[in-house]
Amino acid sequence: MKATTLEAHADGRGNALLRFAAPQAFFPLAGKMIPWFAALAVVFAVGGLYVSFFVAPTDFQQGESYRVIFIHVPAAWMSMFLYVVMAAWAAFGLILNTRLSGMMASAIAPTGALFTFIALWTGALWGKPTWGTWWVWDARLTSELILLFLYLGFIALTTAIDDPRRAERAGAVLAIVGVINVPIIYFSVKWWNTLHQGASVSLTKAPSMAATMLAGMFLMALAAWMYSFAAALWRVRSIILERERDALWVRERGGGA
Amino acid sequence: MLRALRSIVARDLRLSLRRRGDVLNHLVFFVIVVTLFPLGVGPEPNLMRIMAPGIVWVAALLAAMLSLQRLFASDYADGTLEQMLISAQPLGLIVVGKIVAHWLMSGLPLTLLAPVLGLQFDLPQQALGVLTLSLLIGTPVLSLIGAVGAALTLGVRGEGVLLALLVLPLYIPVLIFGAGGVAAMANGLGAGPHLSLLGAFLAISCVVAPWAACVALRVAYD
Amino acid sequence: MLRALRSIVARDLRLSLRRRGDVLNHLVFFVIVVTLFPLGVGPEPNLMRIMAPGIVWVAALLAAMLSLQRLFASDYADGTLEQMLISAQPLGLIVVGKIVAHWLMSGLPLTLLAPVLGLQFDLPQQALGVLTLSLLIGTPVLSLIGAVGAALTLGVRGEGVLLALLVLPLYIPVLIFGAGGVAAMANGLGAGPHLSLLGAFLAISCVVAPWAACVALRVAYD
Amino acid sequence: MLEARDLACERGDVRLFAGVSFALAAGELLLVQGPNGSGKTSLLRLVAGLSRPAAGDIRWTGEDIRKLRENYARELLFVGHANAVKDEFSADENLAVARELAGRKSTPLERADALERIGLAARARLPARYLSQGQKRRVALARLCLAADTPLWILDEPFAALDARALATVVALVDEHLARGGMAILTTHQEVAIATRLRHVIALD
Amino acid sequence: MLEARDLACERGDVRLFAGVSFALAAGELLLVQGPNGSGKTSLLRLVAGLSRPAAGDIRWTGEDIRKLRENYARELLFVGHANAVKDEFSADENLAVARELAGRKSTPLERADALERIGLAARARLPARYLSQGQKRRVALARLCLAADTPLWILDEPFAALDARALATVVALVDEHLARGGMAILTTHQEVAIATRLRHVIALD
Amino acid sequence: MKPRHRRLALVVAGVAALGIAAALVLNAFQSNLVFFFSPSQVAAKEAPVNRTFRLGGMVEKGSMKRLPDGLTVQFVVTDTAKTIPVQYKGILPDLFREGKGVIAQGKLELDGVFRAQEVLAKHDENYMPPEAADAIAKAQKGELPKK
Amino acid sequence: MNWGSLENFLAMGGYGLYVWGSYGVTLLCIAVELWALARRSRRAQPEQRA
Ligand code: HEM
Ligand SMILES: Nc1ncnc2c1ncn2[C@@H]1O[C@H](COP(=O)(O)OP(=O)(O)OP(=O)(O)O)[C@@H](O)[C@H]1O
Ligand SMILES: Nc1ncnc2c1ncn2[C@@H]1O[C@H](COP(=O)(O)OP(=O)(O)OP(=O)(O)O)[C@@H](O)[C@H]1O
Ligand SMILES: [Mg+2]
Ligand SMILES: [Mg+2]
Repeated sequence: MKATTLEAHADGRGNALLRFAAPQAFFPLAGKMIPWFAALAVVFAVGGLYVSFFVAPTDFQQGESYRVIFIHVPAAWMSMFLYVVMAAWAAFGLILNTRLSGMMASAIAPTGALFTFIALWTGALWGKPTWGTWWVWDARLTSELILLFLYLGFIALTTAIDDPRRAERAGAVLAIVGVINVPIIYFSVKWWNTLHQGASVSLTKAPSMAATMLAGMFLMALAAWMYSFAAALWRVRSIILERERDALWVRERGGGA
Repeated sequence: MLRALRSIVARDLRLSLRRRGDVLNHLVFFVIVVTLFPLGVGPEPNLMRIMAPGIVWVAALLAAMLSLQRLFASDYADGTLEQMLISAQPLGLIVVGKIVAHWLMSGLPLTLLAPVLGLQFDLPQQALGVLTLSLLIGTPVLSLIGAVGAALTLGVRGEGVLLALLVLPLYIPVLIFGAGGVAAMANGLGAGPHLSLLGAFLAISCVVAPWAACVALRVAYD
Repeated sequence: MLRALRSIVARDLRLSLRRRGDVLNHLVFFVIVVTLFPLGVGPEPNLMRIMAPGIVWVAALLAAMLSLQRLFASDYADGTLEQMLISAQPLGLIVVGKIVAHWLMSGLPLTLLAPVLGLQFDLPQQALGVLTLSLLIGTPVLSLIGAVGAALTLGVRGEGVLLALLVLPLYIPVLIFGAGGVAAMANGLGAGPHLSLLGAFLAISCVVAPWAACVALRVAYD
Repeated sequence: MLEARDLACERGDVRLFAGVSFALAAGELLLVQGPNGSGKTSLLRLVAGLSRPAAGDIRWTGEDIRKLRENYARELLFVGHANAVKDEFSADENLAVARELAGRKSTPLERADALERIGLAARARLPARYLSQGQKRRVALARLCLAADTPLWILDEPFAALDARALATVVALVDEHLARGGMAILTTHQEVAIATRLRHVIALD
Repeated sequence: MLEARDLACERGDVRLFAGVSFALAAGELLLVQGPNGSGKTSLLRLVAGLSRPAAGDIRWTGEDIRKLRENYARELLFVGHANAVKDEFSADENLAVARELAGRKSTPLERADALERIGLAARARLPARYLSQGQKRRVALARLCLAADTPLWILDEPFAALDARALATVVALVDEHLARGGMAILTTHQEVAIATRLRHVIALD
Repeated sequence: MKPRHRRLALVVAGVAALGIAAALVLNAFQSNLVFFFSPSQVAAKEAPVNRTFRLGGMVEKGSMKRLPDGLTVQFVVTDTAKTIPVQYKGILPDLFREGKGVIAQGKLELDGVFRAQEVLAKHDENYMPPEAADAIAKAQKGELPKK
Repeated sequence: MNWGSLENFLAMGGYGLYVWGSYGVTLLCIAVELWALARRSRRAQPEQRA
């Protein structure tokens, strides 16, 4: 449709990746992927929950309260990961001016905010029995809270601007500026040695966690990943339909269905 | 290049002065907010001394934020901003000029006034020094980050509050280290690390903020 | 008469809702300001508990104040206000309608949210009740007084800060008695006297504020 | 009906005009002419009751308009330089609000007709923020289509930004208004032909 | 010099125009015509580089204007619907600031001449807040008197709110500009006579 | 300046600023940013007097006792080099154990006792079943675990 | 891990409130998001033409 945008040229050059960057081509692809991701999410979640509650043993220090880990850690990981992905899409859209990028960023934000909220909530609930407090203004906790505000700011900004193209470009600027916060969250426990524990799982050393516990955590993390993909894709499909309401292919879809 | 920058700063300063009492208003707002707290919380001298750095910094932050709204909005409303976008000067230069002018009209006066207010809270001598220094390093960061927020919310309705929403989270680190440094000094510890972190923020936002503000401005018109 | 009032309130509410997320933004601003303080002051639970009523009230006050700017300013800018001045409805009615709408969009949501925030500061049960009640009586006063300030600063440049300057001193008594009542309750004393004083303020400003705002509006155009 | 005696207007230290008098009866048109800055807008605002004259007085059916207030305002439709159009509202909503301020209800059908006539039917539901300069002016002028029962129209450069077709429509509206016994006060820098014999002209300078 | 190829513009879900092409050489005038809301302003903003086209490209001396940025802007004078006049500054100060934004210095004498020509000499020191509608427009247009060295003028309804005399002055300014080899792009709903043979017309609808 | 030169200058300035930022951050982390002190630091009089700070370390084995009023507890916090006695009145978190990490927030009084307003348990990043913990403990120290 | 009885399982060694509070709210959040997604998707469908 639009001659200037990258994806329009892509077809001719036969670059498959770029071709799927066109909303029209991506829409059915996303539709095909969603059931798979959703199914995998359910499978991993059921497996993860089973391991979490019926295989993983009691912890030697924390007793049963540690079972919050199976939600908290995947949620915390997703909160940071999704932000980076969102910012990457946003930057991509800002530079290359592809239409799908901005839609993907907007589609990821609510799910990211959701996981951030869950990480905060479960962290607080876990903190009470273990540390003895719901909340401290510790670097990890504060920066995670800022992450939530950044997500909310992104959502508020993009919904406050009603021209979608402008909205996603403005959101992109905010998302990119906010990326600085992610390494701060990640390294905060190292830089400020305060209340939150250090990493149990890291690339550089063996995990300091019993294997069954670790398995449960990974299963739940996988479930969170799959869920995020499914949710973001589902949302992006709605966004594509909303934005391209008047495009021929959408109207034909309505007529043909 | 420098001449152009100077002329932009001069224009904005002249405009602020013309809007009678703009600077004065900021200062009075700052003073009032700082004064509100003892009223809201109740005047216990000990309590006040502990709270002082935090209160002064929060007040500075709110004062800076309130004045942000006019950084681009009035130029946007009357069409001057679109002239700036297609001006012979690079947009980056204009944005930097406006940020400098904003700081000169809001951050700098606050910084100069803060020691006096600190005195009122019975802060020790060196803590006052650190308070001033932290504001001197921190308030430019407020102007820089604020410019991005102001550019992003241009022409968006519900501007004021949305701007606050975008900008305040990014202000949090500045607040923590600014107030933290003063508190550290008041307790006989060095404020060095806090101040150097503030400096780091300043350096980073000097690089990122003007770029982001420029992009945001162009986006506002696209 | 009542129908006319309702239609004005409805118009302003619709306008606020149209500016997407206006109400939500207020609330988030409120939450952020309340969150800033512990960050600036340092997290001592005892201190926090003492400061809580003051902080919540100051935040409510600032949130109300920020939103005041849009009470008349946008109508002034686009000429709607002059149409209101020569409307078939009495100006007083229009002003009251706008004030009611303002409170519904700013004061009321704050009031409903405050107990949750109070909880975060570990305030005792009855104190939470008093906090809500004091906000319920106090926030209309903020809207009423604010309307006078907003009308007075119409079209004056440096509006935002000048408005703050005019209005904050008048807000101080509300703050003192509002926060004072909560503090009294938290300390096991009754909040009755504070609340009745707030009520008195409300009664007085109900009489004076709409009238003063009308006069100020006419003056703005003369 | 409308009578002004010896009006004078001062802005800053400048006296814009003095000794302006006129009387306007049913079906009559008053054209206020003059170069930029001569005080046309200032005069119209005096007559609308938006500001008070430095000297002289203005009467409506014999009574001072500042005494009458809403009772005068009810008889009055004023379109100034500013459009009084809310960016957030659609043309339709803007019209409805304007009618309510004028103390009259309007049905969706009436409004649709009005917008149709003024040439905004295609953009009736779009937030006014997106309208073009001329379309915004049309929203403000759509009120004229519904103001048959309002005797006095005060129009300050209604034709600014309008294209030829819209201009003709507004001229026709004014013609009809005068024909049914309304009064109108008008300023414009453009040449327009309003078909009435009952025309007064005030030239400011 | 200025060349536009196959421009298209979309606002919201509406395609305002597509396939608009033109080329403008020294001394030529481009008139953009069309009813309200047809996309004249949108087209002029594309050409000024204020927004980006949905399709097509615009070249100045063969290079894309979005690449040239300031180097294109330096050659350009744009007067839009908004006056870009600061209420707090006087006409003189406004003019000085506008010249600085254009990257040129101006002497007080030059500015006084310009204001004299456009008919604002008497109000040159008054804050623009107090000026009348037409006087504000004149402040924006005073830039034309000093922009002899700026080749491309883009004027969006420059005559709105002007009285007959000021209109004639602006027409004369455009004439002179074309005569000395400048280019101009113009929209207006009024009938004006610009004395040039080298005229292109784009009619939008 | 030519556009290309200008872009180069901007890039250089940007990199320089980021370098400065990195240097400042590194400098900052050389020293104490939060009010968090180890017993050794407290013993070396680095901690503030009469101001709330956080004391972090291990609860020394066998140091915990309840004062006669039945509410106040006293224990010793150690970082294996120095020790600080701590008094606290209130409910201890579940993870509070002798030999485990603790963070106490309060003031250091003149008598050298740290009066805590809040005691938080800091735990490490190890998660394992009790049996495994026992086995490790046995292997390391050759003694029976307490639990 | 063998919990023995449902009560034991629900009690979570005395940490029931915290553990179930976490899982419950998470579930609730996901449910809300799915509901919102479904609603948005329903509204976004192009209307059927006759
Ligand atoms: C509101 C409070 C909390 C917040 C905001 C929070 C935030 C986070 C974040 C953002 C991460 C991911 C960072 C990383 O992967 O290194 C994380 C990881 C983790 N958190 Fe929390 N947390 C909170 C409370 C807690 C509590 C109370 C505990 C345990 C008692 C806890 C245990 C963990 C664990 C075990 C990890 C995984 C570390 C790893 O292996 O990488 N968190 N938390
Ligand atoms: N404070 C002041 N000092 C001096 N002159 C002033 C002051 N305020 C307003 N004026 C002048 O008063 C006049 C106001 O005129 P008004 O707006 O009524 O003009 P108008 O006839 O409507 O013009 P236009 O055709 O441009 O709309 C202007 O000439 C303006 O310069
Ligand atoms: N989001 C949107 N959805 C639909 N239409 C839109 C949207 N935004 C703008 N428009 C339409 O785009 C057009 C913009 O036109 P533009 O301002 O360029 O008109 P113009 O030719 O300059 O008119 P005028 O003569 O009134 O100045 C208008 O018709 C407007 O209604
Ligand atoms: Mg006028
Ligand atoms: Mg136009």
